[in-house]
Amino acid sequence: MTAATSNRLSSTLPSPASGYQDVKLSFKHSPWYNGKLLAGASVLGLLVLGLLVGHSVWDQELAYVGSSPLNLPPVGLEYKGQVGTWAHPLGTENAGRDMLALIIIGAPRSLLIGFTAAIIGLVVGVLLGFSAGYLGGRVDDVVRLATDITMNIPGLLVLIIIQSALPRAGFFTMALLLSLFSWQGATRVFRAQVLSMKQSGYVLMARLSGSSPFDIMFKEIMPNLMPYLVSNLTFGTSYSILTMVGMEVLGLGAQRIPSLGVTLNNAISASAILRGMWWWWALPTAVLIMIFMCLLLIAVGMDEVANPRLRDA
Amino acid sequence: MTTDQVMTIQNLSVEYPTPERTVFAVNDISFEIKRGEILGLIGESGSGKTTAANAILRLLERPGRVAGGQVWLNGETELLSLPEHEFRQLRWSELALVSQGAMNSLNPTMRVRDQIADGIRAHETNPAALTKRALQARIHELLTMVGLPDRVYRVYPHELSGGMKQRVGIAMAVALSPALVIADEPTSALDVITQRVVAQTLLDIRDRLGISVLLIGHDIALMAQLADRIAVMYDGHIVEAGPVTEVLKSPAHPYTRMLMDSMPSLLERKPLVVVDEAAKLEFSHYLKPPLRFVEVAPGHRVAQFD
Amino acid sequence: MKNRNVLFVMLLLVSLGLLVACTTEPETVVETVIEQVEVTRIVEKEGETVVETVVQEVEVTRVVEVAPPPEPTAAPLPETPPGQYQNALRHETVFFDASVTHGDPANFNPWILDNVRDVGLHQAMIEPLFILNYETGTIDPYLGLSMEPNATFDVWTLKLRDGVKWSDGEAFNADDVVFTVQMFQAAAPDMGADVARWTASAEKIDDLTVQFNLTAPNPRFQLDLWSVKIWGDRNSIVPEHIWKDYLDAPMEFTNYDPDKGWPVFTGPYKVAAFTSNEWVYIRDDNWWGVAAGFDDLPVPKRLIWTHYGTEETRASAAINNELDAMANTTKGAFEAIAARNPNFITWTDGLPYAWQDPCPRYLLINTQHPIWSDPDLRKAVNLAVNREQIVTIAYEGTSYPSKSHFVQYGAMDKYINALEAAGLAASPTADPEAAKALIESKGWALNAKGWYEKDGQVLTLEILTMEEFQEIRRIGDVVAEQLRKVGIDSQTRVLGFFPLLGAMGEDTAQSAIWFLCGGVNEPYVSLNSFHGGEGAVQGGSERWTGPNWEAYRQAVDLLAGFAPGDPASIQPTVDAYRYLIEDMPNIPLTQASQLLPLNTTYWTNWPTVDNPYTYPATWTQNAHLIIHNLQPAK
Amino acid sequence: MGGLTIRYLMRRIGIYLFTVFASATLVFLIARATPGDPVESRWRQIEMDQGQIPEIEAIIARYKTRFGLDDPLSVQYVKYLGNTARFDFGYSFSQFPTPVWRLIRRALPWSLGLSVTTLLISFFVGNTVGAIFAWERTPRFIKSIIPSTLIFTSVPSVLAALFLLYVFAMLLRWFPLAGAYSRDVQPGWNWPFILDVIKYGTLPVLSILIVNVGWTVLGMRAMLVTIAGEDYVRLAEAKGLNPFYTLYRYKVRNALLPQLTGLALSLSGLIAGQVLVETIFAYPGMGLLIFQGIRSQDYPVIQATSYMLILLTATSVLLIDLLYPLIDPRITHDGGQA
Repeated sequence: MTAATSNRLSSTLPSPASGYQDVKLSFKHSPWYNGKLLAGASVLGLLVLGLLVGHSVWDQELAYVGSSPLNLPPVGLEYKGQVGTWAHPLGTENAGRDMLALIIIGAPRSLLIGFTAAIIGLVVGVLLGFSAGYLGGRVDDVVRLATDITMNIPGLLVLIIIQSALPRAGFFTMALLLSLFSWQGATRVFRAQVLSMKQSGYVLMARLSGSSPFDIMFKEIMPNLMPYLVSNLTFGTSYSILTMVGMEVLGLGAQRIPSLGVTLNNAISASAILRGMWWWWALPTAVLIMIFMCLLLIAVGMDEVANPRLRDA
Repeated sequence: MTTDQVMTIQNLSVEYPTPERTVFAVNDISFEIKRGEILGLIGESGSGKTTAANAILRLLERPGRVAGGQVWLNGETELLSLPEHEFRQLRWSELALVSQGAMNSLNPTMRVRDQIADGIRAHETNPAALTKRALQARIHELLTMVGLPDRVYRVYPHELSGGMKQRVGIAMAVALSPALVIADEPTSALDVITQRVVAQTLLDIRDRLGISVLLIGHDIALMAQLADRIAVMYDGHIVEAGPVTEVLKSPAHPYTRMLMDSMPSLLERKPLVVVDEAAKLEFSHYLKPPLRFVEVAPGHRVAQFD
Repeated sequence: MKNRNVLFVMLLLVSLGLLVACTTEPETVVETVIEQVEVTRIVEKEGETVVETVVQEVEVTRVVEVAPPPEPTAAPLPETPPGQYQNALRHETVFFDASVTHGDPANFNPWILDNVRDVGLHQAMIEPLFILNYETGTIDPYLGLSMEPNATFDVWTLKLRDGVKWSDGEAFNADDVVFTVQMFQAAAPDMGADVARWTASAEKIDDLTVQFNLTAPNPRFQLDLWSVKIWGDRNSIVPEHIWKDYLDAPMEFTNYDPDKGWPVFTGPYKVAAFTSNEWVYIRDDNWWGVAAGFDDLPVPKRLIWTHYGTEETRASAAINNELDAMANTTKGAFEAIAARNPNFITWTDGLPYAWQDPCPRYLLINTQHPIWSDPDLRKAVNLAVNREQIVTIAYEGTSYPSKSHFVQYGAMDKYINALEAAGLAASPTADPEAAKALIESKGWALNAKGWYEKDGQVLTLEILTMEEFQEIRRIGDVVAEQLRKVGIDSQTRVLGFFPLLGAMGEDTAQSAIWFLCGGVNEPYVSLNSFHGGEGAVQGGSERWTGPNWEAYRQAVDLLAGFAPGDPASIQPTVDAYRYLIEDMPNIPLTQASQLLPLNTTYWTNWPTVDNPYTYPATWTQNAHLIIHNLQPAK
Repeated sequence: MGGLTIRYLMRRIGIYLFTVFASATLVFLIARATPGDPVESRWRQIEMDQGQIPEIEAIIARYKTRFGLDDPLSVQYVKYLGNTARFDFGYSFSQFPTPVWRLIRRALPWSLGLSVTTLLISFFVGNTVGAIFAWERTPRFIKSIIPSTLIFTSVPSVLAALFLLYVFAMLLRWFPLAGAYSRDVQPGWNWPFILDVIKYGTLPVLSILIVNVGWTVLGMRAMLVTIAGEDYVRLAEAKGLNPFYTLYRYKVRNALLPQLTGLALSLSGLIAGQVLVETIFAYPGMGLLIFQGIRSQDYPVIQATSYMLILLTATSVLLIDLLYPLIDPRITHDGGQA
């Protein structure tokens, strides 16, 4: 018991009145020190860093048609008589585009567009969901109508049509387009959550004590919705990237600026799997999977940060 | 062997380990609850009352864990070292809980009758008591006992007011006539009138069934009304304990005095807080276990503070 | 959740993918065989030096690719008895690649142009009057024997083959032809719009002779209206005894009633079953051709057109021998198929593998666009384009650089040769320096970013391409990069076909990769596309006008009067083409590749470049010839 | 039951009808917002396959009149509303003279089969795995396996489909390559046909499922974790109930409600989103029909398919709103709380 006793002595000293709560904790002991969160964030960070470094180091002109030899395998491997070289470490595809350059340009773009779209969708969704759920009445009716109506319209239809009507869908346009389809889900979920949370004891208490709706929203309800908020954001990012990749794989949204989806579309329509040119489809897929896995880890990690109960679950 | 004491807590400590150091939320506390007695455990929020209750009920949330001590039930069973499945047998049949949050303590998607029944079903060994009819009669009886109308039997929790919900909670807790009911702030979040009704219900039940109650709370007035004895908790320690009238009339520990001074008026609804941080610090460094207690009157003990 | 696990499984997944990808290489085995080799040697015999050829047996070691499990080759193959062809065996069945699905397959009205004609209806059932031979330029007889014009091309006399019968036993004769024409005249333009326009009247001379009196002279009356030129014969003859009841609303007639044996045509197959992505036809052993001495029954007892989704799926089906004739395939996929199933052949033995379809690709430029209205800039683009590189990259070598706007079939050789002789043919390679010089001569100068700029305006060229056609997208990508190399800021923009047409109609449009399904045996139809007037259905977005265009119009109108393939039309063709090159509203790029893998596991005698009895397209109506020529393997 | 009044019902149905009407109007406008002329483009496209078509201008003009595209937009709109309300969608532009309802009748059952199967499997499997994932009593070694399966969530369904096709249909030949059933069976309610449909549907279902199930797992886990903090769950622990019973009756049961909503709402999205999988497996479903309709600016097909999806979603939402108080007693019809 001696060790424990000495522990106790030191533990109670610094600030006995308020217990152990406001002890200055080093980063290592903050709730943010979470394996999954850190793993996800650091792998994603490394990926982004690598891509950024690549951006400045690697010749991006190699991402365009005819810039490199055709059908070159990754360095050291052999494919149909050609041996991969360091000039094109990840190989090339059948129009002479360098895979490394394609990934360096494509991956950050996909990630950023997806994230931007998710943020826009989430902010809109949360605001509308809160207003609808909390204020009720007219506001609720209008929000629900808007959600229902826009949710009813097949997203693909709108995406394809807007996409073909816009001359050149730039970065922000694309993100905005994608966010058109992510806010409704968030709105509905948040509305439902707010509705059931509105009756829980602490919100009632806050109401009885005359707090303003704004305070209740952001001080009482919001913290309790953190898990939803965070999972919504990361899932929204994944979902937007998936939607975009899906569109591009369908052949839509193809621009000169390469993206992972367009590369996959090229690979699929040229039967890359059948050709045995695995680097053509597997590398963009691996990067996509890596991005999704990181987002997933971040989501799960954030859940645990927001909800300590989860840490051992 | 039956003793006079339903529960004896000896040197109970609860720690929250973090990689750097270990925080003790409950620090070497000892007390006992006598048969048929209501023991009030009073303190500010964060003083460790609820943690202590959770430790006794083995409901501590991770990473919190019991660092030491023993909890004896009826002087014969040590609860903390009991295997999980054996302890589960004792839950509810010997050791029941009236939960803190009045609004949230009932499962919103289950009818009241089913929530009362599943506790009975889990522990009742007599098959005759488990027939539909017997259960129904028993639940009706329980509801009547806590003064609830018959219709409550069928309804969902959201159709009940806060006070009614808490009375359902009490009915549920006494369904198996346990030896001890731990009532964790049973009246918080209720208005004053309802508080009185709930408190009265608790008293009635105790009188009728002879059940011991560990009443946790920070409402001194309520304690005065209900408890036979009280124990005052501060920063994980019990600093003073004794018969309720004795302690309230002549508080011996300075913290108890501060607590009584800061008691909110009966009509005000706010948590009990002692604002004078400096005064609190003054005696804090005496809180080094093991504490030495002085008996200032029969059964009235106070931790040494100077 | 353990991060290590996640990473581990991720690695596992990727390596599984790699594993599968790597196993796709065909297995190879080294084997030693005795081969008979012809050896030519010079020997001295009886004082003379003689060149002698002997057959020697040599031991040869070679690496052989091992095919997937070989098909059982039990000595006598079982046969399906007549009447049960619905369940014909695999070796009696030909599987074709259907390129479309149809939501309502139960409609066999041949007049609905977007109907399911090319999933068997016109390859197996509707027999044409005549078929155009792409190599010789002749129009070969089928149900018709001959169709002769008078000297002024305004009266045509059709002779029908004797002994042709509809599948229900009724005779096919002049009455059916006359009825069909009359029906067209009543129903135009829904159907037979061209017949209604050109035919004043059709008279039955006798049972096998019909005389057409035309509204105006038309040297292409037989070719355009009654022959299989591209895809199918536009105006199939239908049986009067069935269609006369539907004369009022022929479009609404589905022509399908299995109880009555409908649809009724003259072909050697009947519809047996269909779903929205598969059509099954079985042989009609009572086909007229046998009794009439026209031809033997085709060997296949069952024909099936099946739609498999993507190329990977089609290729998988082919490797598994579930397909005999494939639609257009990429080179990589074909090589993968051939590696696993060496029985697959194509039109040519090596590159380009592909047969070239009749629609060459070209770059169309909006001549009304503020920048591109200058013909010299368009000529600079022509100089900057490297057609060989387009073939190498966009087609992976499966096509040819275009020498002109014309398709390079045998029947067109004489025209293309004349253009080459006149110095009007397109170069297969680029001349970037000449292109730059030409641009600079017009006052453009390179800016800091490396683009030509004049008066603050950058020289841009946006090339519209089609999302549905990977091939056209790839051409656009290559052309854009080639133009960027000479300093033109070129980008492609991919659009679906429908929005693309809309975008091409806008004044701000700059250019598009387009295609020209023009003449196959004469230049007139192709040239007429840039004519601006009637028939300029595919061109037109060039918005070409000006004095050269006026002259071009007149020259093309002159060409209209020549019969297809008339040698006298060569010089006028060169004359007209000169105006086109002068203004260059569009730039020919490449021929259009159709890489059509054909499976010799069960069927042989497919058309190839060495055996060109017809071309290998199986979605066009000339597939009658293929089906009749197929022979069982071994 | 939560105060379902006639007044509420009328109001809710009014909202439902307005939603359907407004969505249908939007679809009408959106369909016509793309550049290009459907009839003209369609015939140009035919020319691409078939060579030049003589007299094409006359044909195009005739078809425009036939499809009513000559009318002013307002007239077209009024006609459209009237016809759509009667479920008369007219003829398909691109597959004339097939009535659109016939196309839908052929495609819808396959799509529904695919989606409903996927959704049900994903609901049961996903929620079960999610529950195991979140349950504190699950052995650690099981928990360490579960996240690995979530990787599949990260694979775009196209690639999943291609991969499955490649491995199971091409290399192993366990499943057919494409289509909905084989030519050897007779469509109808007979076992060979049903088994055949299952065999043909397995890979398409799997490739959608792989992607779908992960989201359900994560959703369930998040819900359960939130619920685990509720007082009533603590009380259930204190009651000493069977841990399985606590898991099911106190946690999963409450967590399922939002999941159920998600299930109903995702149905129409799933149907519309199957384009790629249907393309790869040549599965004759709605996804392909919609996509081809959009591709060919086939207004009647776009309108009709969208309208069906609109009805599906709006009706699901209506049913959820009406039935939710039955499954979640906390929610009532008159504005959310008791």
